[in-house]
Amino acid sequence: MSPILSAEEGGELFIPPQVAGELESLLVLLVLGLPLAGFLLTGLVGRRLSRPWIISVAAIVAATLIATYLAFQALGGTYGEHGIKHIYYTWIAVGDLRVEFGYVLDNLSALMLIVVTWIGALVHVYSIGYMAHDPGKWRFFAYLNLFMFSMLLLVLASSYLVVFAAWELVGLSSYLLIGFWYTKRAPALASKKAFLVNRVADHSFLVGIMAIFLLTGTMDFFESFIEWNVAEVDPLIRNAVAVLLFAGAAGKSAQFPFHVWLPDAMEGPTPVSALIHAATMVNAGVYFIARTTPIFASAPEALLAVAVMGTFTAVLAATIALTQKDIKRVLAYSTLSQLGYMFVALGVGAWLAAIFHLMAHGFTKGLLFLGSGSVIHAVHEEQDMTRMGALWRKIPWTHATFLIGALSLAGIPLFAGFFSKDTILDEAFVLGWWPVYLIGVLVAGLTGFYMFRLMGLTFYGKSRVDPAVEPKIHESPATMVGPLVALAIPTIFLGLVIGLPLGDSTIKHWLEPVFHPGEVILGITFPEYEFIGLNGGLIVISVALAALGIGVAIWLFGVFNTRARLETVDSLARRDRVTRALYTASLNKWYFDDLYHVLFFRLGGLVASGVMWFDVHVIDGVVNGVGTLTQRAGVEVRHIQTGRVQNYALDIAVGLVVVAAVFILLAR
Amino acid sequence: MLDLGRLDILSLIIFVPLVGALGLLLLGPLLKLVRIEVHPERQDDLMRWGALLTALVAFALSLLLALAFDSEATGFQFVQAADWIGFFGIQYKVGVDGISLVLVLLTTLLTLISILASFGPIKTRVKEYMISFLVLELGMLGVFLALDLFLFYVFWEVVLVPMYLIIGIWGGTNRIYATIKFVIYTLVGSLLMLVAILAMAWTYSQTSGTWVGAFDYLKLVEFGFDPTLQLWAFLGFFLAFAIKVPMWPLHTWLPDAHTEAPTAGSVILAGVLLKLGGYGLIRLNLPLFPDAANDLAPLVIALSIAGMLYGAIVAIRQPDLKRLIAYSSVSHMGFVTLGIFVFNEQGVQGAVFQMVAHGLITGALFLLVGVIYERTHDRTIARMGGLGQRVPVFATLMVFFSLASAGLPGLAGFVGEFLVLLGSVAALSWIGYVAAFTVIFAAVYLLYMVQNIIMGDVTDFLKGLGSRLTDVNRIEAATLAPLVVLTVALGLFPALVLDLVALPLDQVLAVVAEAAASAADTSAGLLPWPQTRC
Amino acid sequence: MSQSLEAYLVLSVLLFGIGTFGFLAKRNAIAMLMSIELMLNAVNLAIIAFGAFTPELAAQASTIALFVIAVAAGEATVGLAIVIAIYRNHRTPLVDEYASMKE
Amino acid sequence: MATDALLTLLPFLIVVGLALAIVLIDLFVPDRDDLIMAIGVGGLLVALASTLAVGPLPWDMGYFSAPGSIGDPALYTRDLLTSLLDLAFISIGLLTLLFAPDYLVPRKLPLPEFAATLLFAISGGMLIAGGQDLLVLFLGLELLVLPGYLLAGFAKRDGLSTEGAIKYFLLGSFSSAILLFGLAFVLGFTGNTQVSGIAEALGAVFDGSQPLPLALAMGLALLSVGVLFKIAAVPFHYWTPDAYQGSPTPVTGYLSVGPKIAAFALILRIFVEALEPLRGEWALVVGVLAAVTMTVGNLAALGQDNIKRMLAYSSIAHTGYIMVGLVVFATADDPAVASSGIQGVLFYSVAYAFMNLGAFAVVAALQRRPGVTSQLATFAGLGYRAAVPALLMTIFLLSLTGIPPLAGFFAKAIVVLSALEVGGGMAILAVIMMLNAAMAAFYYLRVVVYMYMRQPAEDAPALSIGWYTKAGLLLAAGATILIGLFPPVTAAILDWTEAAAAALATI
Amino acid sequence: MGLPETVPYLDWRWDDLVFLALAGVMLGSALLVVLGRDIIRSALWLILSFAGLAGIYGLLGSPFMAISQVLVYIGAIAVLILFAVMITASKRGPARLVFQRQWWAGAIAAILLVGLMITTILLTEWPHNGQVYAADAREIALTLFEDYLFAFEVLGVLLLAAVIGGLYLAKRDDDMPQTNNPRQAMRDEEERA
Repeated sequence: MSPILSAEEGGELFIPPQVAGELESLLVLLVLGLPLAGFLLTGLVGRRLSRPWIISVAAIVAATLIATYLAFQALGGTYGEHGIKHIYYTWIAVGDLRVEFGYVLDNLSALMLIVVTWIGALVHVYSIGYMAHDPGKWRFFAYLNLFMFSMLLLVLASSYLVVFAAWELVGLSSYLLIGFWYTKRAPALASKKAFLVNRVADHSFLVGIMAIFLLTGTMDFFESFIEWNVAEVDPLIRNAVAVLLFAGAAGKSAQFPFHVWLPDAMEGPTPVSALIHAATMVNAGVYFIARTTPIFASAPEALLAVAVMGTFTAVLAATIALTQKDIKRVLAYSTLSQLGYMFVALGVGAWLAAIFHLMAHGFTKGLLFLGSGSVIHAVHEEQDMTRMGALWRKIPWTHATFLIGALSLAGIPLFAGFFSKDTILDEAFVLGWWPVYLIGVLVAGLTGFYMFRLMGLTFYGKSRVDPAVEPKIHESPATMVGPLVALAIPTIFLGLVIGLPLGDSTIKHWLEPVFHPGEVILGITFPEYEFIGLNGGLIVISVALAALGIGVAIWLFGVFNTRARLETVDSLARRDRVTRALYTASLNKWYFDDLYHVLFFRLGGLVASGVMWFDVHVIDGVVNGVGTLTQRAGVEVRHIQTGRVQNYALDIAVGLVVVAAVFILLAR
Repeated sequence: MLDLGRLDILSLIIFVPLVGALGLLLLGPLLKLVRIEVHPERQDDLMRWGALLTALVAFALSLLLALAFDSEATGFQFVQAADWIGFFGIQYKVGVDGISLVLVLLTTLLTLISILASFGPIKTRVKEYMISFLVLELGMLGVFLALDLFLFYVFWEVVLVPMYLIIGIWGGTNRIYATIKFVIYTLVGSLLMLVAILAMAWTYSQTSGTWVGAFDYLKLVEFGFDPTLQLWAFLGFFLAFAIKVPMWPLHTWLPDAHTEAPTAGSVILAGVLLKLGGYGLIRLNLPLFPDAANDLAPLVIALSIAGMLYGAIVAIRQPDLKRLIAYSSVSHMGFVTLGIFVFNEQGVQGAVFQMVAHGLITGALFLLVGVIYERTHDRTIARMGGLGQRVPVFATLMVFFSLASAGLPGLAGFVGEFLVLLGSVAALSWIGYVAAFTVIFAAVYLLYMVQNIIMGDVTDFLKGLGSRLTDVNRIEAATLAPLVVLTVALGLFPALVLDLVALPLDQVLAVVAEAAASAADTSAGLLPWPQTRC
Repeated sequence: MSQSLEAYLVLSVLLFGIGTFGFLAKRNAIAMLMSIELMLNAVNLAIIAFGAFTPELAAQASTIALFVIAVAAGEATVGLAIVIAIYRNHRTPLVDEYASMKE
Repeated sequence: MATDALLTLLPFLIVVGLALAIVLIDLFVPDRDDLIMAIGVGGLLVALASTLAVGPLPWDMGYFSAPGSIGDPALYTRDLLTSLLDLAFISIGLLTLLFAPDYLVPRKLPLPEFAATLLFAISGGMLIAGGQDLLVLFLGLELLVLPGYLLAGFAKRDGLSTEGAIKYFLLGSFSSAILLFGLAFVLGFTGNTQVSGIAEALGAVFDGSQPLPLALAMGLALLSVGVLFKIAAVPFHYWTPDAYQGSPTPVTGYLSVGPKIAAFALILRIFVEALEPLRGEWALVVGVLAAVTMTVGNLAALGQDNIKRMLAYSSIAHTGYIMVGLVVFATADDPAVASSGIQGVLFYSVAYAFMNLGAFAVVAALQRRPGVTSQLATFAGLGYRAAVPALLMTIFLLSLTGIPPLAGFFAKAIVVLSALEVGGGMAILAVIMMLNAAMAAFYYLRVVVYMYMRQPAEDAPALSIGWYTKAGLLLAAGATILIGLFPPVTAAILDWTEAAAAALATI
Repeated sequence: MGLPETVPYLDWRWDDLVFLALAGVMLGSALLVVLGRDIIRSALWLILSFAGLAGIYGLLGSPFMAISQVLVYIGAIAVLILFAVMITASKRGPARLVFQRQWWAGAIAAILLVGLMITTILLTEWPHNGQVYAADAREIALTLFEDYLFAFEVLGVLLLAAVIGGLYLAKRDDDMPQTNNPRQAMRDEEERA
């Protein structure tokens, strides 16, 4: 029950953000307010506009510019190492509880701002083309704006509860966008699933936040960090609270066991998949844990859980991605797997790497999803890769950018993904988590394989496109290709710009102030980086495995004009019982969906029916039973009234005898 | 601050509806007297507008009251007292504090909305309907403002009769069963409450040697009853309030009453009537019987949590929209009782806030069901589908209020639930965690409903309605608009309510805490966090 | 025996009992009326007996007994009138056949 | 002396004189119903006024008010209880008379005989109200019940009426005989017929510490059964439903309140005043029977489709409620509490008189057209056929249910309050009473359901109500509402009942 | 008279013998009233029973009461009853059953009641016992017309009320329609057939 730090140490370690200037507060308000206004305006009048997207895109572009300005100011050190903070108003104040609506702009939120606004803006632009023919596009843009508002609030908020509010709002936007084509059954179900799975996680998350308040007496991040570490708290409670928070993060970031909603979320329009379900919202969990590292740092067992769950998710998702036929599902499982990486990083204490990977993966996966949207658009809303092939010539821009994304994701050196992923693996190993490293490297190989399987099936080999569609395949319009190109740029250069020099990168400098207290508490120290030596060796191993995966994929599925050996896949899979079983299991996502279906839908439904039966027949049954019984008793009582005087007289006489007997007995 | 001088504003508010009702009653004969021929339909319109005007005046007066109210001051304001039955020291005594002010505002607003919402749906016996509604308003306002227990009881029962008629006359097919169930259930509780009131008054008069003040709330609060009497009187009151709230397992009258009531009846039932129970618990049970409240809190908490989870789970499988919302009410009102009995600021303030929020949100949901029922004459979830395509405005509002009901942050529903859950986690640790599972089930049943009626293809049943399935009309929009605004406003600025209720609730808690402190041992040591924080 | 109050009271009680039995057992309304007369007489006997054994009560008891006799006469008048009226309706003096109203 | 006696007896004499006058007028000027009504109503109003004039009243009015008595030792005393009950009986007579023509005239039943018999009956009640001697009380009782039997059979061509009458008569006479035997026992044991004398004699020989002499116990049993029959307590209630259902409806109304209140008055005079030292002996039995009475009454009323029969059973339940007040008197240790029990009895009786008569009056008004039954179905859609009677009926029923702020609610509250003042087992009785009240709501509101929530029968004729009935309904409804809602009235009745009870219940 | 002090052999006082004889007559005829099949004979037995009671009144030293008993009961009430019996006698002769079906229960109840009452009477110590005191007619008259004058007047009212009402009820007016008489409707049917 001893505190982690003395009050003095806490004061030294945690340096509060500066008070923000009025200009900054106004700008932040604009960053938040523009998308919100865009949502409200588009929602109210968008239907009547000839270009329903106009308000919304304008709002986002403006917000992006302002946010970029703010972010660069922050990263540039204008606001000091620890950023700035401002409270707009007190949202809820009851007793000791004060929930303040305000923002904190430090380097972490600045980086998140850049990721969110830029990908968001590009997706908005992309959607102009992608949704051009949808009659409900005003709704789509309104929802997108709502999402942008919520996501920006999430990364800027200074209070747990405001983060939670934003957390729910991004969930809401996700729900609305997944279910955008709500008249169809699958999106409707998928949206509901996403919301409910998140609700389950959020329930724990919320209670975790409450516990934070109860233990620290504040809802403010920075105040709580100090209090948490200087207060006397049972380690068990610390870990329990951290696990509750992690559960929330795992829900939003679709970590096992909450991973099932994300692949289904691909029922939404592809830009949504890119923005929400790959690049931004699903990173919220990672962001939150990174934000609250001082909390997690004093709960090492909870961090272990984070690492284990991350590792498991990474492997699980990667193995599922190997066999999926739907192009977006492959990407979705890949997202899960990469998020797993990030959680691994969070769990082992490589927090910087987690955020780095978050950014790199965000741009990469955004690019890939938008690219897949372009592909799907080209082949007339076909998502099954077995009905694609040889598209690279017909949609060259898409192909080129997609290839960049695939290489980045596979961890090929110099692309963004390489830097971030290797930072994770490297730091995991360095910090002594070598089993995690081994699994991570294995997953890197799998990643290379499934990405190039995807490339092969989609762009290379023989065309399996519906002959009717074949002649109509064309490259997407500029509004769609433009964002692809724009996203390709950070995908290529992000690592080179902020990931170098290795071991002492720019991003490390940026984030050091944010993570320093946590590292001190956890007791992490990184040894000197040796490019020629251990660290370099680790890179070689992981790159080699990734290359191996790519090589196998190319051998099986071809590249450019090489012949694909699709039949080999089948024969491999069918060779014996074990591989066949594994193949089927992977194809069926390890049966988790079925398990959950039985467990929650069927069994839960049964329970609900049972309780309802109980309500009608037992509780209300008792109520009505009392009523019926009373009525029945009334009938019986009335039967005594026979209508015959003699019976009445007899009863009176008997009554008299009884009364007299009682009186006499009482008198004795 | 507005100075209302010697204007007896509370009595004015209470009796404006009565004046209106009498006016409506006498309007017909008066017109006949001055020989003005009015077409029956026009006469119905006169009744409608007359009732609306009355409700508007009451609402305006309550706003005036809110303006003149001093939220910094402790104790009751605008107290007005007069002897009623001097023999037993029974007074006509009314007064307002933050808690009652909030609920009075809710009442006048929802009555106004309900009357407006009845313009279309109520086509028969309009006069009687409007009179019932105004008398109902009188009763509800009286309950919230009474400071004499006898008066409180009288108003409590006055509420019963018009609601009985509203369900019984203008209700659905099974209305008679529902309304009788409602009345008998409520009566059982309230009559035992009467026993408790009388027992308290008697004890008071015995000790003080006079009947003067024996029913006076303020005097009784200070009196300090002995534990045995507290226990029994607590149970008497509790039964009445628990039935009204309704708490599990005394809830089964509610789904029936809601299902059969006309739309506006459901709105008022959910919006205000259920709150009478919560209000009673806060106003009477805690301050009057702090020892018993402390002793019985575990029981109440257990029932509340059971009700929260149970109501939510049962709601999942309800085939009827109104039944579904009714069970959601059971679940949501469980938050109220839970919040009250965890005895900390967050819990209690959250409970009051939840009452208001639930009134607005569930009221709106019932209005929306009414909208769809007007057009389809059906409420079966299975027969709906794809309403999003056909009636987008309706669908948007339905989704909005469903999410509000599910506790989406930023809307009113969240604040109350959060505060109550925070209070219960503070007081009960992991039990609060279990209670919080309710929010998951809430999402389940609400999203099931949304998916089934809003999403998907338009069902054949709805297709069959053709052009009769129109979107929300002007009057309906007018009834819903203030609720939307308030749901958002209270979600973003809960202080609007919390600032009013904090002070009086702190006083209530102080009484309870004092009683707890005088009791021997507390279980504070079991909690992982400092007790002072909650 | 004739000098003891108890003897007269027992006699009175026996008469009362016979009257009671008659009232309970008979079917004919007039027979029941007769039984009631027996009971009233039993009461009168008791009253007179009390008077006879309580000197200061003697005159009072006789007076009361007289009143009872008169009241009994009034009762008989009313009763017989009702019997006659009902006989016109129901064509029977047997009371167990009057059971149109029950439950 | 003669003037004093005259003043003491004034209301009683006016009522009896009125009865005689009506008989004579009918003899000489037959078939003048309007005249009869004018004289009857006018006379009763005069009687009301005279009661108020001769008092005594609980307040010092500053003018002549004569508490006096007749005979030495007193046979009849005019005390607060007498004046209060006189008012009640005269009001009951007045209301019943007002409700009668609408029912009687279309059925060709003679109004003069009815009026005279009714007036004789209430004069019996008034005699009990002031009776101070067992003989006078017995005579009063017979004067009350003999016309009552006749009234029950007043529709002599109606089989149900005569059937009810003979049942009422036979059982009533049986119980009178039992009661009389009980009186004989008391007389024999105490050697006294005076109410005060008996109390003194008993107080001398019996102070509650030694066992009750057996003969006295037997006498008490006989007396109890006699009066329990008269108030229609279970299991001596059987006559009520049949007699009520069979009687002409205005008579039913009268029977449900007049004889019942008179019987309670008898109880007050005999059990509370004369046999006060024995009160502990009957507390248990009466307490149990009170609970049983209200429960059985309510249960049996639940499924009744005939409204008169339903109200009959309900009146049994109300008997049970009133009995609670008696039990309070019997069990209280504190004189104030004992007196509050009696106050409950009195208040309840007064309130009950108005609301129950009112309810029956509406039934009677509906039955103005011969052939209309008192089945519940008759009430279907009444709210839309005849708004005002339906509204009044609703008020009466709500008051009977005990919904505030009507008279019935206050009556129940006061009785329950007195029970709670005793505490212990009496609190349980109070709870039983309240649960019963909730049960009763079911069948009272069932009538409301019929009136407002069902469609009228297709062939339901238009309803027309005579002026007398209208006036009577107005009176009854006014009383029902004012007793609850108009503080001066409530206060007046509370003061009066309290003063009367305090004088009576001296333990 | 030359009678011995007590009854020979039995050693009873003669009064006792008279008492027993009268009691026997009274109770016996009362029993015959209730047990008899024929209602007219019952009425006659009733008269005898009343007469026995009158004798006992005499024995109790109350000849005035005895006379009143004979005059009022035998002279008025019994005759009234006889008339009523005649009027209501069914044309089809006496009914098959004299007792109702549950007469045995009535018997048990009556016996229990009597048993209880006798027990209480015998177990009670009565305040005054022993000397028979006779009230003469003068005393009775004084009580009646002075102490109980008011009651006497009331009695007049009572009897008047009974007579007026009774007259109305017993009066024939067959021209008026009868209602609610299923049994009579049935019988009318039979008679017509």
